[in-house]
Amino acid sequence: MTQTPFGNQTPFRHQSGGQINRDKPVEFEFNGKAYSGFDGDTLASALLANGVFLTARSFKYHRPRGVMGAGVEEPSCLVELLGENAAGNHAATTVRLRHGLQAKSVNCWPSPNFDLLGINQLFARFLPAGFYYKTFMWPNWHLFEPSIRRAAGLAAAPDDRIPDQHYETRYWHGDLLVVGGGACGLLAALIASRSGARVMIVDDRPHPGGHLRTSQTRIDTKPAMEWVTAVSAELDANQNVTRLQDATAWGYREDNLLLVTERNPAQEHVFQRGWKARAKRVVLATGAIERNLVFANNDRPGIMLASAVQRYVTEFAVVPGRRVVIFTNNSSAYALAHILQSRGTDVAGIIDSRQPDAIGTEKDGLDIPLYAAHQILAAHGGKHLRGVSVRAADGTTKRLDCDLLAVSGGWNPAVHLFSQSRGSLVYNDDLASFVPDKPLQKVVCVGAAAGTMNMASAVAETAVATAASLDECGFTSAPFTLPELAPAPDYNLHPLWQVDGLKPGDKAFVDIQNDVTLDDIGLAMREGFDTVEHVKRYTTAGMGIDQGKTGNVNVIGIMAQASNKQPGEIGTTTFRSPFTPVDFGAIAGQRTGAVVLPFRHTPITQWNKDHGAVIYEAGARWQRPGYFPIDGGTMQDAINAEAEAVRSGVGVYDGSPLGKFDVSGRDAAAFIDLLYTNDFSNLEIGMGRYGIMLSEDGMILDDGVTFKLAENHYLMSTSTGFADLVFRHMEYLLQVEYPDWQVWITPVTSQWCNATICGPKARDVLAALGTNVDISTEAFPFMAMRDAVVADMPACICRVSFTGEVSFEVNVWPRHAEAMWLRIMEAGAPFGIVPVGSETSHVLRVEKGFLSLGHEVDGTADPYDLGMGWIMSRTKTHAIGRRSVDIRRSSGNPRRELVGLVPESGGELVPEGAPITPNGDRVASEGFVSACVWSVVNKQVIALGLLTNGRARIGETVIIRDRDRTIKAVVTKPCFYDPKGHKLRG
Amino acid sequence: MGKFSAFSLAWNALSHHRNWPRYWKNPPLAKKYDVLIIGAGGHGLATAHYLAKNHGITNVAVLEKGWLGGGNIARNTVTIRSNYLRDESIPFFVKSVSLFEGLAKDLNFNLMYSKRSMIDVVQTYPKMREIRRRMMNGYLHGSSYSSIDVAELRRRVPALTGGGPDTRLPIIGAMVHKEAAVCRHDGVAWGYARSASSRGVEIHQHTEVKSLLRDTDGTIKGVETNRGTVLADKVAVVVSGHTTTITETAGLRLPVKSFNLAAFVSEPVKPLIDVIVNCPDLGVYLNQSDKGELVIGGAPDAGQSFRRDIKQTVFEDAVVTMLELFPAFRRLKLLRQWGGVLDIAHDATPIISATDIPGLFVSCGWWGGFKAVPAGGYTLAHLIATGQPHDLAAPFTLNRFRHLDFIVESGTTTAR
Amino acid sequence: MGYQTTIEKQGLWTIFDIKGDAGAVAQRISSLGLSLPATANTKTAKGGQHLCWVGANHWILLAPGDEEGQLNDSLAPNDAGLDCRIVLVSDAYTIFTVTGNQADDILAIASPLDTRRTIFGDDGATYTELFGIRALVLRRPDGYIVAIERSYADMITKYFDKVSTGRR
Amino acid sequence: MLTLPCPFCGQRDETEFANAGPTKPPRPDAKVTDSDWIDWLTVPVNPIGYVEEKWWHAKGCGKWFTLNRHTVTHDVTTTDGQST
Repeated sequence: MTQTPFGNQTPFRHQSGGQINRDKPVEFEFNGKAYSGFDGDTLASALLANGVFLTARSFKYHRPRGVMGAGVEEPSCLVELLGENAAGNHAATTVRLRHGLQAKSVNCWPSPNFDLLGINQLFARFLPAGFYYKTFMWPNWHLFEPSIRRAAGLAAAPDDRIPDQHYETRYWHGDLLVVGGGACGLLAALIASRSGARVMIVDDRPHPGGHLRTSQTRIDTKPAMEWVTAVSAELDANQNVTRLQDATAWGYREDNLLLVTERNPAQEHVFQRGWKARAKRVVLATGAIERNLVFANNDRPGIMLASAVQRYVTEFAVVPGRRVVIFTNNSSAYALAHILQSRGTDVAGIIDSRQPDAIGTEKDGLDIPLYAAHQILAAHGGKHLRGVSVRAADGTTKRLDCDLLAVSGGWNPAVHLFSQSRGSLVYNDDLASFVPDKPLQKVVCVGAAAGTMNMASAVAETAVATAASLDECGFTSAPFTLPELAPAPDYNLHPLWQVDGLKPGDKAFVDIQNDVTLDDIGLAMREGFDTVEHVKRYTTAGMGIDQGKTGNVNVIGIMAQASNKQPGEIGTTTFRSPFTPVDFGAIAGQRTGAVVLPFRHTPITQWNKDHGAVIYEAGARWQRPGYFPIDGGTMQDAINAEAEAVRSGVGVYDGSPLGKFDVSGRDAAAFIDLLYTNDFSNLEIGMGRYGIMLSEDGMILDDGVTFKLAENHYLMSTSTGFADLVFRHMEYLLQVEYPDWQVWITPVTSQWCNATICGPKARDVLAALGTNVDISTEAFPFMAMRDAVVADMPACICRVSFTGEVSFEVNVWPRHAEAMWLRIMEAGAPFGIVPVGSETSHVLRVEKGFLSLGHEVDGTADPYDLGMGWIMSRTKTHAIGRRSVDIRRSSGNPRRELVGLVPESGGELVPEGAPITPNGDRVASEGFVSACVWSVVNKQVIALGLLTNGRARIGETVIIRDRDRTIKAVVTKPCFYDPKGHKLRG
Repeated sequence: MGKFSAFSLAWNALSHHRNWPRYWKNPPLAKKYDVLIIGAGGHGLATAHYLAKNHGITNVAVLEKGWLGGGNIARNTVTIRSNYLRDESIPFFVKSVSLFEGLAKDLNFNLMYSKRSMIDVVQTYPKMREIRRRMMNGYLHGSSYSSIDVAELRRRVPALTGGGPDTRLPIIGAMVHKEAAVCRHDGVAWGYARSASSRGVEIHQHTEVKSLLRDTDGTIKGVETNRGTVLADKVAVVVSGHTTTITETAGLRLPVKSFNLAAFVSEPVKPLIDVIVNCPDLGVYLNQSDKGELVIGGAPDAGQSFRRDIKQTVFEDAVVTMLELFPAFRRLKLLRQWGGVLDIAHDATPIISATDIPGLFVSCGWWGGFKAVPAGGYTLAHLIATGQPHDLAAPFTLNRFRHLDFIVESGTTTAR
Repeated sequence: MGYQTTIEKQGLWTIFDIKGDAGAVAQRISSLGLSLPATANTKTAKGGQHLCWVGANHWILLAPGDEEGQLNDSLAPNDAGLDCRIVLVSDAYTIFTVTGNQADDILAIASPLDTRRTIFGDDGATYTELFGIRALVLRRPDGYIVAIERSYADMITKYFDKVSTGRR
Repeated sequence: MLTLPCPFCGQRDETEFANAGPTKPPRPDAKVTDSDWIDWLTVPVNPIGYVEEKWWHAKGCGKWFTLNRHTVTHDVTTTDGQST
């Protein structure tokens, strides 16, 4: 057990007092050693109770460090949690002690007591702020980076050995949200709850009370905690109130949205819960954070914030030293002196930098040497504090021995959330700190957070502010009695940004966690970094895990002093969320897997899986079969087999994901004509037509077949991937550009499933299924649609073809889909029907030269480029995108045009996307291969591509270049099968 | 300019670092300069450096409304790469990467340039097809990509434990872009500023340009600032995000919109990932800084924005997608988040161009323009000095909009 | 140990998607004896039938599965005329019921919808977001009715289970 | 994460909506000059301050509507000036 220089006469934990549960001892482990604490301890309080003071090594110089704070402000003692709750970089002061807790110091090896990199201290002089910008250049940074990276970082990152905990996020909508569980927060919540408003109160400590837990204050003449308990009970009894303890409000967003992470939810299955809480009004009662004082070696183990010592003594009954000195520039630290005196602790002196006349009633009743107008120049001791040099105004110094130094540099209102809400801050001379100025959202700060340090005035102010907030959201506050507080001395402070008499080279730390010293700030400013953001970035002050909660305002004060400005003129750096670090898991919550990337099934998906299909992620999240592997065959074998079946026999695929829209209304015809570049109004009822839809930029947006069901009634089909985009596009045009048009659009994608039977024997299969319509070529031509009964089920048959073969799309309601599919496989069996995946569809469409979004259409091609000038209606100059196409083509710049390619690749596929370059040189491309397949009909590799002036170059040989490999290819027409289309019409 | 080296560091240590010179001088603001550069960000300071170094033009003032290097150079994810899709874009970014490689020596300033490769984690076949297309096209111009299998990916990025066979979107492969690098972003601004200042360029912070001034013949004459009028025959607007705010004071409207792009860092942890990991199917990317923080970026906010913080919706999307591939990071903690304002052209490709106003030049539309800082400054300096666009930047002039001849870099969509 | 709720995937219900001018729609459905809801995002109900006003010119009629034929006859979608369009979409949706003490907790996790009764009343019926996709949500005395596009049914089933029990 | 005022549904969470950028003037008719068409197509307003923009209640009632959003504060007012 580590000892202070004053040995081990009495235990550090007093026999009585504190708010710990002494009936529940808790065993835990720190740096491999077993210790014991009590339920209600934090890891920090338990370590101090066990006399463990040297708990960390510093980030840059690896100086010995101990616990300095008692809460979220802790700049020094970071630990890594091991075992099932493994996680890094927790302030020991915020870790609740639980049985079996294992923790270790971060950033030191092998131990904080003997740390190899402690050697850095010897080189400190060579490592000023920004030193790395000035060196490590020769021969290059790479030589140094790995070792520097190893030294950096703090804890190890969590890995997959941690148990898979369930995080949850949820929304909360309410009237008033209160942040802070101290006197002001509880009072605000109490008043609001009695008014009938829906209230949430969030407190980052495990138990309510805030500062009341540590002060001697009495409320209504009783100990303050009795009031706290009563109020908490009333809040918990109220249905309209949500009270969260051990929960941090870490972000403040627009429209009064607060982000809260709750660490120990009631539901056992939830590890942590993220709240997205939105309230009409927000009350910030977040209190204040004590700041440090800047003197030589102000980082030694045994030096703590006065407020921290006060918490350890009162909440945990731990006095972490045997001989105490208090160093302050304000009145608040005297409360600690009174408490220590009442417990009989040896206090060697109060060093107060203020003038004697500035020191008021706070000193009354103290029997402790008071050194007014004195400062502490330096702390002594290595691995633990041994004493301090006290400097009088005349520069003379004397030494005081001590093993605990409690420092108070004054208080910074916790304005973090207010600042995040975009409210402005203003410098307050009395507090020598920044306080809330003008809010930009519906929020009010109360109590210490607003700079009101006197508790009596704070609660009065809170009552008024809460009533006003309630009034603003339509509630009248019910009567209540203001808690009555005993009078307390006024808060008085005289700023002390750095002590006098420091010498160059003194290690006076401004940012403890990032090892930033007074010298570093000076150097930065001498080198021209004279704005607060520059100093922060050059020295890294305030960029640690604590985000400089105890140091930032000192940086500003020091800069002001050095440049003869007011701290207000220097200004603050931005307060960024989060207030304290929060688990990414609690931000994502249940949003994992499918909630990030939804998936969609058709009624046939399961059948496809059961029959061994390799499932692909198709457009719009549909799970579609890519191909059906065959025993002992390759993927290509499988694709070839499927493709041959379609070309020579019959195949069937699940076309259900295709987008489908029912379009009707007086102006439906005009609307379809506006959307597509070609005409539809002249279509016969019961017939369909292929169309291309452009974006207003003149690029291809989508393509598909639209059927005319009746006058001004159409059934439009879109590509799978762009269905949602097309719907948005259509609704935009109708609601924004053409509001007078009457068109009703109903998405029916999931109301219909379709099994597309395709191949020379498709008609035979349909006949075998049995249908009530004449399916002969004459009676049922290509591009026709018929309502029918197929295999005794109501269906709608469409004759469209994406394969170049005779195809019948058999559309049925999903309730019949699986039955229909099974009947088709059964009826098709005699004809050798096979299920077909998207890989094969790709082969078949390439053989036909049908275009595919994402291949030929990559956001640059227009219909002319694709050889479809015929689809650009001459009359429809106003169709969407038409004007842009005309403008683009009027430049006369050469265009890349769709061609067929026959690569001389010896039967090997050419990678899709491969560039075509002039003479195959390693220069800018003149085109690229958009698709390449093995053609089962041509028994060779064929490809489609876009080639500059391609149509004029048919017959030429061009060169495809895949990095250093070149492949000759003959340019052909972009169709390799049944160019006249006899087969698909047959 | 005092030379930086291990020796000078040791020498100055003896005097407790009291005698280092200022990084940049602090001269009074003159009435007239040959060239005014509006914006002391990465691109503006780089332009000043190359104007002085390559073209001998040193009577230059860089005007900055805030603090030097306080724009997007101060708030990006430090990714440097050249893996573009189109022939028009690739050579420019290849040049930028090569300038970056020599920058520390060029500026005598350690930028902690770390060439550590970017790995694209691929989860869909369309994305794989697109990246292979980038690979083959990039190779024509000296930008390299190579394919690795999933096992090799997991060997190189052990922390990547998600995307397994049973997950929502299994990883099907990965592509390595070897030239990709990171470096200390603030250092780039400070290094360029220090070099430009030592060559005679003046940098004036807290000097806000209120409006552009035009002569009777319509040519540019100078600018009006909060510190009075400053004249020059050539003015370059290099103020990512706020381009239109400046140009519209002279009645010049541009095909760009301003957006917020945000990023965030985790708590610092021991070395974990030594490459840049990019997840195009999910829309998130990350790398680990030398300080140990994971630097994570996502997509821009969908709506126009001039904010410098982060939009919760966009932020959550980046977090959840990261956790898909790095599930263990659920226990990792968010440390800090921020955002920047950038502008995006109608076709999402940068603009380095003269304008309809003689003497007025713009450089904008960079999205995250960090990777382009050296080449952006290099080619803009050439344009200002010679009046002719540099070959590498010729495709990026405003002329392309005259016939809607877009350069569509964001051609193929991701799975999200 | 999870939340106290019962989440049940329902069989096929009868669903009609109705778009059109309010007048024409009122006339079309008059035969059902259901009046059009007076306020946006509320429903009128009769027997097992719910008529939900879910968009400016958009209503959804929910009814028991066995009423499909009879409703189809009385609504005669295909001769509705041009001023309104009625489409049978029974198969396009999958319906879940979320009931029990903590049904509100499940909704608060799954959806950003503000379900306070002052805002989403007993007759509340609206399209909103649920696990990131579009969903139709109706209140019922003991909880909620949720209708989502059928193709997402397997995914939604999985996620209801996950958030209510913590199972992955 | 904002809440937005859907004219039909009232205040809803931003995640239910899709942003479609700043309002454009109505589609020019066929008589417009090429350069005017190009300006209409490619040159948006880009103010620091309130921008009038289009939103679609994609996951809600499907309404396309217009609102004014401040590009720095994200404050939203409806086009008839009601703050929300």
